[in-house]
Amino acid sequence: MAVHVKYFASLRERIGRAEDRLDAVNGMTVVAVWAALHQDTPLPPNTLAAVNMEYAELKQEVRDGDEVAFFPPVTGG
Amino acid sequence: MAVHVKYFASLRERIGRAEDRLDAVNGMTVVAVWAALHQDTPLPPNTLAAVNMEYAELKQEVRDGDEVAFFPPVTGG
Amino acid sequence: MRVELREAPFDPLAELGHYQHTQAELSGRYGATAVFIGTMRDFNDGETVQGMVLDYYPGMTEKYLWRIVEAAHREWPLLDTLMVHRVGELQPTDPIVLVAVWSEHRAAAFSACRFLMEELKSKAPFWKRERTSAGSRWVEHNTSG
Amino acid sequence: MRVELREAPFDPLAELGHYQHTQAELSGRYGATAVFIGTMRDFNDGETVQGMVLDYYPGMTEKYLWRIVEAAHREWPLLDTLMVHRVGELQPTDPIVLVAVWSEHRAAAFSACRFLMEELKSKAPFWKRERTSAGSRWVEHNTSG
Repeated sequence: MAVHVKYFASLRERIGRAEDRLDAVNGMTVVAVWAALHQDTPLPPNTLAAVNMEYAELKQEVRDGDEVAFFPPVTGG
Repeated sequence: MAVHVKYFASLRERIGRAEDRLDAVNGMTVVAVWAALHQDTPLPPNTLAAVNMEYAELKQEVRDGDEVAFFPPVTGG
Repeated sequence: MRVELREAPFDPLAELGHYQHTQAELSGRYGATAVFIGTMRDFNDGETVQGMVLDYYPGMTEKYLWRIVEAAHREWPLLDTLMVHRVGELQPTDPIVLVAVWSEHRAAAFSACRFLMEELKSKAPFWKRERTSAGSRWVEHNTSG
Repeated sequence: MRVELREAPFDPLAELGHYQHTQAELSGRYGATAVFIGTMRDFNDGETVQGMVLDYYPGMTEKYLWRIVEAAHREWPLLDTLMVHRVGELQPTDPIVLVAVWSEHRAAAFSACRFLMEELKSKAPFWKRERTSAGSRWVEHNTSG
Protein backbone atom coordinates (compact mmCIF):
# COMPACT_ATOMS: atom_id res chain seq x y z
CA MET A 1 0.00 0.00 0.00
CA ALA A 2 1.16 3.54 -0.77
CA VAL A 3 1.64 6.30 1.76
CA HIS A 4 2.43 9.88 0.81
CA VAL A 5 4.76 11.62 3.29
CA LYS A 6 5.31 15.39 3.68
CA TYR A 7 7.81 17.44 5.68
CA PHE A 8 7.56 21.09 6.68
CA ALA A 9 9.72 23.96 7.87
CA SER A 10 13.04 23.08 9.56
CA LEU A 11 12.35 19.37 9.22
CA ARG A 12 11.99 19.69 5.45
CA GLU A 13 15.33 21.52 5.28
CA ARG A 14 17.03 19.00 7.50
CA ILE A 15 15.85 16.14 5.30
CA GLY A 16 16.54 18.05 2.12
CA ARG A 17 13.21 17.35 0.45
CA ALA A 18 9.53 18.15 0.93
CA GLU A 19 8.04 14.72 0.38
CA ASP A 20 8.49 11.00 0.10
CA ARG A 21 6.46 8.04 -1.06
CA LEU A 22 6.55 4.82 0.87
CA ASP A 23 5.35 1.33 0.05
CA ALA A 24 3.99 0.68 3.49
CA VAL A 25 2.81 -2.57 4.98
CA ASN A 26 -0.50 -3.18 6.65
CA GLY A 27 -0.65 -2.14 10.31
CA MET A 28 2.29 0.25 10.01
CA THR A 29 2.19 3.13 12.50
CA VAL A 30 3.09 6.76 11.86
CA VAL A 31 6.40 6.40 13.67
CA ALA A 32 7.15 3.24 11.69
CA VAL A 33 6.61 5.23 8.49
CA TRP A 34 9.30 7.63 9.67
CA ALA A 35 11.64 4.78 10.66
CA ALA A 36 11.23 3.06 7.30
CA LEU A 37 12.19 6.24 5.43
CA HIS A 38 14.93 7.52 7.77
CA GLN A 39 16.66 4.45 9.11
CA ASP A 40 19.66 6.36 10.44
CA THR A 41 17.76 9.35 11.86
CA PRO A 42 15.47 8.96 14.84
CA LEU A 43 12.39 11.18 14.80
CA PRO A 44 13.54 14.50 16.31
CA PRO A 45 12.02 15.20 19.75
CA ASN A 46 8.85 17.32 19.70
CA THR A 47 8.12 16.47 16.09
CA LEU A 48 4.39 16.62 15.37
CA ALA A 49 2.59 14.31 12.99
CA ALA A 50 -0.62 14.50 10.99
CA VAL A 51 -2.52 11.92 8.97
CA ASN A 52 -4.76 13.27 6.22
CA MET A 53 -4.37 16.78 7.62
CA GLU A 54 -5.47 15.87 11.15
CA TYR A 55 -3.07 15.78 14.07
CA ALA A 56 -2.19 12.14 14.81
CA GLU A 57 -0.49 10.12 17.51
CA LEU A 58 2.77 8.45 16.51
CA LYS A 59 1.19 5.08 17.21
CA GLN A 60 -1.74 5.65 14.85
CA GLU A 61 -1.89 3.08 12.05
CA VAL A 62 -1.82 4.34 8.49
CA ARG A 63 -3.93 3.11 5.61
CA ASP A 64 -3.50 2.85 1.88
CA GLY A 65 -3.50 6.31 0.29
CA ASP A 66 -2.95 8.21 3.53
CA GLU A 67 -1.02 11.48 3.59
CA VAL A 68 1.33 11.48 6.56
CA ALA A 69 3.06 14.72 7.58
CA PHE A 70 5.92 15.44 9.99
CA PHE A 71 6.73 18.92 11.22
CA PRO A 72 8.31 20.86 14.10
CA PRO A 73 6.34 22.70 16.78
CA VAL A 74 4.27 25.47 15.23
CA THR A 75 5.23 29.16 15.50
CA GLY A 76 2.46 31.08 13.71
CA GLY A 77 0.41 34.13 14.61
CA MET B 1 -18.96 78.48 52.97
CA ALA B 2 -20.29 77.76 49.48
CA VAL B 3 -20.73 74.32 47.92
CA HIS B 4 -21.71 73.76 44.32
CA VAL B 5 -23.95 70.70 43.83
CA LYS B 6 -24.62 68.85 40.56
CA TYR B 7 -27.06 66.10 39.59
CA PHE B 8 -26.89 63.76 36.62
CA ALA B 9 -29.10 61.48 34.56
CA SER B 10 -32.26 60.09 36.23
CA LEU B 11 -31.44 61.89 39.46
CA ARG B 12 -31.33 65.24 37.68
CA GLU B 13 -34.75 64.54 36.14
CA ARG B 14 -36.21 63.40 39.43
CA ILE B 15 -35.04 66.60 41.13
CA GLY B 16 -36.01 68.73 38.19
CA ARG B 17 -32.79 70.71 37.98
CA ALA B 18 -29.12 70.11 37.20
CA GLU B 19 -27.51 72.02 40.06
CA ASP B 20 -27.84 73.70 43.39
CA ARG B 21 -25.80 76.04 45.52
CA LEU B 22 -25.63 75.50 49.25
CA ASP B 23 -24.36 77.68 52.05
CA ALA B 24 -22.75 74.82 53.91
CA VAL B 25 -21.33 74.75 57.39
CA ASN B 26 -17.89 73.60 58.40
CA GLY B 27 -17.53 69.83 58.84
CA MET B 28 -20.60 69.06 56.74
CA THR B 29 -20.46 65.64 55.03
CA VAL B 30 -21.54 64.77 51.51
CA VAL B 31 -24.71 63.11 52.75
CA ALA B 32 -25.47 66.14 54.94
CA VAL B 33 -25.22 68.33 51.83
CA TRP B 34 -27.93 66.18 50.24
CA ALA B 35 -30.08 66.29 53.38
CA ALA B 36 -29.81 70.06 53.64
CA LEU B 37 -31.02 70.48 50.05
CA HIS B 38 -33.64 67.72 49.97
CA GLN B 39 -35.17 67.61 53.40
CA ASP B 40 -38.16 65.50 52.35
CA THR B 41 -36.30 63.12 50.04
CA PRO B 42 -33.79 60.64 51.40
CA LEU B 43 -30.81 59.96 49.17
CA PRO B 44 -31.97 57.21 46.76
CA PRO B 45 -30.26 53.86 47.38
CA ASN B 46 -27.19 53.18 45.18
CA THR B 47 -26.66 56.87 44.51
CA LEU B 48 -23.00 57.64 43.87
CA ALA B 49 -21.26 60.80 44.97
CA ALA B 50 -18.20 62.70 43.83
CA VAL B 51 -16.34 65.65 45.30
CA ASN B 52 -14.35 67.75 42.88
CA MET B 53 -14.77 65.09 40.20
CA GLU B 54 -13.42 62.23 42.33
CA TYR B 55 -15.63 59.48 43.69
CA ALA B 56 -16.29 60.18 47.38
CA GLU B 57 -17.76 58.41 50.38
CA LEU B 58 -21.00 59.85 51.74
CA LYS B 59 -19.22 60.58 55.00
CA GLN B 60 -16.47 62.67 53.38
CA GLU B 61 -16.42 66.26 54.67
CA VAL B 62 -16.76 69.04 52.14
CA ARG B 63 -14.80 72.26 52.02
CA ASP B 64 -15.46 75.76 50.83
CA GLY B 65 -15.70 75.90 47.06
CA ASP B 66 -16.12 72.14 46.59
CA GLU B 67 -18.14 70.74 43.72
CA VAL B 68 -20.32 67.90 45.02
CA ALA B 69 -22.10 65.60 42.54
CA PHE B 70 -24.81 62.99 42.99
CA PHE B 71 -25.69 60.47 40.31
CA PRO B 72 -27.16 56.99 39.74
CA PRO B 73 -25.08 53.89 38.94
CA VAL B 74 -23.22 54.32 35.66
CA THR B 75 -24.31 52.60 32.45
CA GLY B 76 -21.74 53.63 29.84
CA GLY B 77 -19.76 51.73 27.24
CA MET C 1 -2.02 57.87 24.57
CA ARG C 2 -5.27 59.54 23.69
CA VAL C 3 -8.62 59.70 25.45
CA GLU C 4 -11.51 61.47 23.76
CA LEU C 5 -15.21 62.09 24.11
CA ARG C 6 -17.12 62.63 20.87
CA GLU C 7 -20.37 64.51 20.41
CA ALA C 8 -20.76 63.30 16.82
CA PRO C 9 -20.77 59.84 15.23
CA PHE C 10 -17.31 58.42 14.61
CA ASP C 11 -15.88 55.59 12.54
CA PRO C 12 -13.83 53.44 14.93
CA LEU C 13 -11.73 51.77 12.24
CA ALA C 14 -10.87 55.07 10.55
CA GLU C 15 -10.10 56.53 13.98
CA LEU C 16 -7.84 53.63 14.82
CA GLY C 17 -6.03 53.70 11.48
CA HIS C 18 -5.49 57.42 11.68
CA TYR C 19 -4.23 57.36 15.25
CA GLN C 20 -1.85 54.50 14.56
CA HIS C 21 -0.53 56.30 11.52
CA THR C 22 0.26 59.41 13.57
CA GLN C 23 2.16 57.38 16.21
CA ALA C 24 5.25 56.86 14.07
CA GLU C 25 7.37 55.80 17.03
CA LEU C 26 5.20 52.70 17.45
CA SER C 27 6.19 51.34 14.06
CA GLY C 28 8.06 48.03 14.19
CA ARG C 29 7.80 47.84 17.98
CA TYR C 30 4.34 46.47 18.56
CA GLY C 31 3.48 42.85 17.83
CA ALA C 32 0.01 42.97 19.32
CA THR C 33 -3.00 45.25 18.96
CA ALA C 34 -6.14 44.40 20.91
CA VAL C 35 -9.26 46.37 20.04
CA PHE C 36 -12.75 46.53 21.42
CA ILE C 37 -15.62 48.33 19.74
CA GLY C 38 -18.93 48.76 21.53
CA THR C 39 -21.86 49.41 19.20
CA MET C 40 -25.42 50.45 19.83
CA ARG C 41 -27.84 47.61 19.18
CA ASP C 42 -31.41 48.06 18.02
CA PHE C 43 -32.73 45.76 20.74
CA ASN C 44 -32.19 45.71 24.52
CA ASP C 45 -33.94 44.10 27.49
CA GLY C 46 -36.65 42.75 25.25
CA GLU C 47 -37.52 45.97 23.42
CA THR C 48 -36.71 47.57 20.11
CA VAL C 49 -34.55 50.63 20.74
CA GLN C 50 -34.98 53.61 18.42
CA GLY C 51 -32.41 55.98 19.85
CA MET C 52 -30.29 56.74 22.85
CA VAL C 53 -28.85 59.68 24.73
CA LEU C 54 -25.50 59.21 26.46
CA ASP C 55 -25.23 61.59 29.37
CA TYR C 56 -21.89 62.20 31.11
CA TYR C 57 -20.20 64.44 33.66
CA PRO C 58 -18.02 66.88 31.73
CA GLY C 59 -14.66 67.04 33.44
CA MET C 60 -15.03 64.01 35.67
CA THR C 61 -15.70 61.56 32.84
CA GLU C 62 -12.49 62.46 30.97
CA LYS C 63 -10.54 62.43 34.24
CA TYR C 64 -11.83 58.98 35.09
CA LEU C 65 -11.01 57.57 31.66
CA TRP C 66 -7.47 58.90 31.89
CA ARG C 67 -7.15 57.33 35.31
CA ILE C 68 -8.03 53.84 34.08
CA VAL C 69 -5.72 54.20 31.07
CA GLU C 70 -2.88 55.14 33.41
CA ALA C 71 -3.74 52.21 35.69
CA ALA C 72 -3.52 49.84 32.71
CA HIS C 73 -0.12 51.26 31.75
CA ARG C 74 1.14 50.67 35.27
CA GLU C 75 -0.18 47.11 35.33
CA TRP C 76 0.98 45.87 31.90
CA PRO C 77 3.90 46.65 29.57
CA LEU C 78 1.89 48.65 27.03
CA LEU C 79 3.20 50.77 24.20
CA ASP C 80 0.09 52.88 23.65
CA THR C 81 -3.65 53.17 24.26
CA LEU C 82 -6.44 54.92 22.40
CA MET C 83 -9.90 55.39 23.89
CA VAL C 84 -12.78 57.18 22.19
CA HIS C 85 -16.26 57.34 23.74
CA ARG C 86 -19.38 58.76 22.20
CA VAL C 87 -21.70 61.09 24.13
CA GLY C 88 -24.97 62.80 23.20
CA GLU C 89 -27.65 61.54 20.81
CA LEU C 90 -27.04 58.12 19.26
CA GLN C 91 -28.83 56.03 16.65
CA PRO C 92 -28.88 52.21 16.55
CA THR C 93 -25.71 50.86 14.88
CA ASP C 94 -23.70 53.90 16.04
CA PRO C 95 -20.35 53.03 17.61
CA ILE C 96 -20.33 53.90 21.32
CA VAL C 97 -16.80 53.14 22.42
CA LEU C 98 -13.43 52.24 20.92
CA VAL C 99 -10.56 50.94 23.03
CA ALA C 100 -7.27 49.97 21.36
CA VAL C 101 -4.12 48.82 23.11
CA TRP C 102 -0.67 48.23 21.60
CA SER C 103 2.01 46.05 23.16
CA GLU C 104 4.96 43.88 22.15
CA HIS C 105 3.22 40.61 23.00
CA ARG C 106 -0.41 39.61 23.02
CA ALA C 107 -1.03 38.84 26.70
CA ALA C 108 -0.62 42.45 27.80
CA ALA C 109 -2.78 43.85 25.00
CA PHE C 110 -5.61 41.36 25.57
CA SER C 111 -5.62 41.76 29.35
CA ALA C 112 -5.39 45.54 29.30
CA CYS C 113 -8.11 45.95 26.67
CA ARG C 114 -10.54 43.86 28.68
CA PHE C 115 -9.58 45.58 31.94
CA LEU C 116 -10.20 48.99 30.38
CA MET C 117 -13.66 47.99 29.18
CA GLU C 118 -14.62 46.47 32.55
CA GLU C 119 -13.45 49.58 34.41
CA LEU C 120 -15.15 51.87 31.94
CA LYS C 121 -18.45 49.97 32.11
CA SER C 122 -18.49 49.65 35.88
CA LYS C 123 -17.21 53.05 36.99
CA ALA C 124 -16.88 55.73 34.30
CA PRO C 125 -19.61 58.39 34.65
CA PHE C 126 -21.84 57.72 31.61
CA TRP C 127 -25.59 57.17 31.65
CA LYS C 128 -27.73 55.79 28.87
CA ARG C 129 -31.28 56.85 28.21
CA GLU C 130 -32.99 54.67 25.61
CA ARG C 131 -35.90 55.66 23.42
CA THR C 132 -38.35 52.88 22.55
CA SER C 133 -41.85 52.88 21.09
CA ALA C 134 -43.10 52.95 24.69
CA GLY C 135 -41.20 56.16 25.43
CA SER C 136 -37.87 57.00 26.94
CA ARG C 137 -36.22 55.22 29.87
CA TRP C 138 -32.94 55.48 31.74
CA VAL C 139 -30.97 52.23 31.56
CA GLU C 140 -30.90 50.98 35.15
CA HIS C 141 -27.89 48.71 35.14
CA ASN C 142 -25.08 47.66 32.87
CA THR C 143 -24.64 44.21 31.41
CA SER C 144 -21.96 42.32 33.27
CA GLY C 145 -18.78 41.48 31.42
CA MET D 1 -17.70 33.41 9.06
CA ARG D 2 -14.61 33.72 6.97
CA VAL D 3 -11.15 32.18 7.29
CA GLU D 4 -8.47 33.15 4.83
CA LEU D 5 -4.77 32.75 4.14
CA ARG D 6 -3.10 35.60 2.27
CA GLU D 7 0.05 35.43 0.15
CA ALA D 8 0.25 39.23 -0.14
CA PRO D 9 0.32 42.03 2.45
CA PHE D 10 -3.11 43.01 3.74
CA ASP D 11 -4.56 45.96 5.63
CA PRO D 12 -6.37 44.51 8.65
CA LEU D 13 -8.56 47.54 9.29
CA ALA D 14 -9.66 47.78 5.66
CA GLU D 15 -10.26 44.04 5.69
CA LEU D 16 -12.35 44.29 8.82
CA GLY D 17 -14.37 47.26 7.59
CA HIS D 18 -15.05 45.61 4.28
CA TYR D 19 -16.07 42.30 5.80
CA GLN D 20 -18.37 43.95 8.30
CA HIS D 21 -19.95 45.99 5.54
CA THR D 22 -20.75 42.85 3.54
CA GLN D 23 -22.40 41.13 6.53
CA ALA D 24 -25.59 43.16 6.37
CA GLU D 25 -27.46 40.76 8.64
CA LEU D 26 -25.13 41.67 11.52
CA SER D 27 -26.27 45.28 11.51
CA GLY D 28 -27.99 46.36 14.73
CA ARG D 29 -27.50 42.96 16.35
CA TYR D 30 -23.94 43.11 17.64
CA GLY D 31 -22.99 45.23 20.61
CA ALA D 32 -19.43 43.96 20.86
CA THR D 33 -16.55 43.53 18.43
CA ALA D 34 -13.26 42.19 19.77
CA VAL D 35 -10.30 42.35 17.43
CA PHE D 36 -6.73 41.18 17.59
CA ILE D 37 -4.05 42.14 15.10
CA GLY D 38 -0.66 40.47 15.19
CA THR D 39 2.08 42.49 13.51
CA MET D 40 5.65 41.64 12.54
CA ARG D 41 8.12 43.44 14.78
CA ASP D 42 11.60 44.48 13.68
CA PHE D 43 13.18 42.93 16.76
CA ASN D 44 12.88 39.45 18.30
CA ASP D 45 14.87 37.41 20.81
CA GLY D 46 17.52 40.11 21.03
CA GLU D 47 18.14 40.55 17.30
CA THR D 48 17.05 42.95 14.59
CA VAL D 49 14.81 41.11 12.16
CA GLN D 50 14.95 42.09 8.49
CA GLY D 51 12.38 39.77 7.03
CA MET D 52 10.41 36.62 7.61
CA VAL D 53 8.97 33.69 5.73
CA LEU D 54 5.76 32.14 7.05
CA ASP D 55 5.56 28.52 5.98
CA TYR D 56 2.31 26.54 6.30
CA TYR D 57 0.69 23.26 5.34
CA PRO D 58 -1.72 24.00 2.49
CA GLY D 59 -4.98 22.24 3.21
CA MET D 60 -4.32 21.37 6.83
CA THR D 61 -3.74 24.95 7.96
CA GLU D 62 -7.08 26.20 6.61
CA LYS D 63 -8.82 23.12 8.03
CA TYR D 64 -7.32 23.72 11.45
CA LEU D 65 -8.29 27.39 11.49
CA TRP D 66 -11.89 26.52 10.59
CA ARG D 67 -11.91 23.96 13.36
CA ILE D 68 -10.96 26.48 16.04
CA VAL D 69 -13.46 29.02 14.70
CA GLU D 70 -16.17 26.38 14.92
CA ALA D 71 -15.05 25.46 18.44
CA ALA D 72 -15.36 29.11 19.49
CA HIS D 73 -18.86 29.31 18.03
CA ARG D 74 -19.86 26.22 20.00
CA GLU D 75 -18.40 27.63 23.22
CA TRP D 76 -19.72 31.21 23.12
CA PRO D 77 -22.82 32.93 21.68
CA LEU D 78 -21.06 34.57 18.74
CA LEU D 79 -22.65 36.29 15.78
CA ASP D 80 -19.67 36.12 13.43
CA THR D 81 -15.91 35.60 13.15
CA LEU D 82 -13.31 36.75 10.64
CA MET D 83 -9.80 35.33 10.57
CA VAL D 84 -7.11 36.33 8.08
CA HIS D 85 -3.55 34.98 8.32
CA ARG D 86 -0.62 35.97 6.19
CA VAL D 87 1.74 33.39 4.66
CA GLY D 88 4.87 33.73 2.51
CA GLU D 89 7.46 36.53 2.59
CA LEU D 90 6.88 39.26 5.18
CA GLN D 91 8.58 42.55 5.99
CA PRO D 92 8.79 44.13 9.45
CA THR D 93 5.58 46.05 10.27
CA ASP D 94 3.53 43.72 8.03
CA PRO D 95 0.33 42.48 9.66
CA ILE D 96 0.50 38.72 10.29
CA VAL D 97 -2.91 37.85 11.63
CA LEU D 98 -6.32 39.44 12.11
CA VAL D 99 -9.00 37.89 14.30
CA ALA D 100 -12.33 39.66 14.75
CA VAL D 101 -15.32 38.37 16.68
CA TRP D 102 -18.82 39.84 16.86
CA SER D 103 -21.31 39.12 19.64
CA GLU D 104 -24.22 40.77 21.44
CA HIS D 105 -22.30 41.35 24.65
CA ARG D 106 -18.65 41.88 25.36
CA ALA D 107 -17.75 38.82 27.44
CA ALA D 108 -18.24 36.37 24.58
CA ALA D 109 -16.33 38.50 22.07
CA PHE D 110 -13.37 39.06 24.40
CA SER D 111 -13.13 35.43 25.50
CA ALA D 112 -13.52 33.99 22.01
CA CYS D 113 -10.99 36.38 20.45
CA ARG D 114 -8.35 35.44 22.99
CA PHE D 115 -9.18 31.73 22.72
CA LEU D 116 -8.81 31.87 18.94
CA MET D 117 -5.38 33.51 19.18
CA GLU D 118 -4.16 31.03 21.81
CA GLU D 119 -5.34 28.07 19.75
CA LEU D 120 -3.91 29.53 16.57
CA LYS D 121 -0.53 30.24 18.17
CA SER D 122 -0.23 26.89 19.93
CA LYS D 123 -1.57 24.51 17.30
CA ALA D 124 -2.20 25.91 13.83
CA PRO D 125 0.42 24.69 11.32
CA PHE D 126 2.49 27.82 10.63
CA TRP D 127 6.25 28.15 10.91
CA LYS D 128 8.27 31.35 10.97
CA ARG D 129 11.73 31.68 9.51
CA GLU D 130 13.37 34.99 10.41
CA ARG D 131 16.10 36.75 8.47
CA THR D 132 18.59 38.72 10.55
CA SER D 133 21.99 40.22 9.78
CA ALA D 134 23.47 36.92 11.02
CA GLY D 135 21.47 34.94 8.45
CA SER D 136 18.22 33.07 8.49
CA ARG D 137 16.81 31.00 11.36
CA TRP D 138 13.64 29.04 12.03
CA VAL D 139 11.85 30.38 15.07
CA GLU D 140 12.03 27.56 17.62
CA HIS D 141 9.15 28.35 19.91
CA ASN D 142 6.25 30.72 20.18
CA THR D 143 5.87 33.37 22.84
CA SER D 144 3.39 32.27 25.46
CA GLY D 145 0.13 34.18 25.72
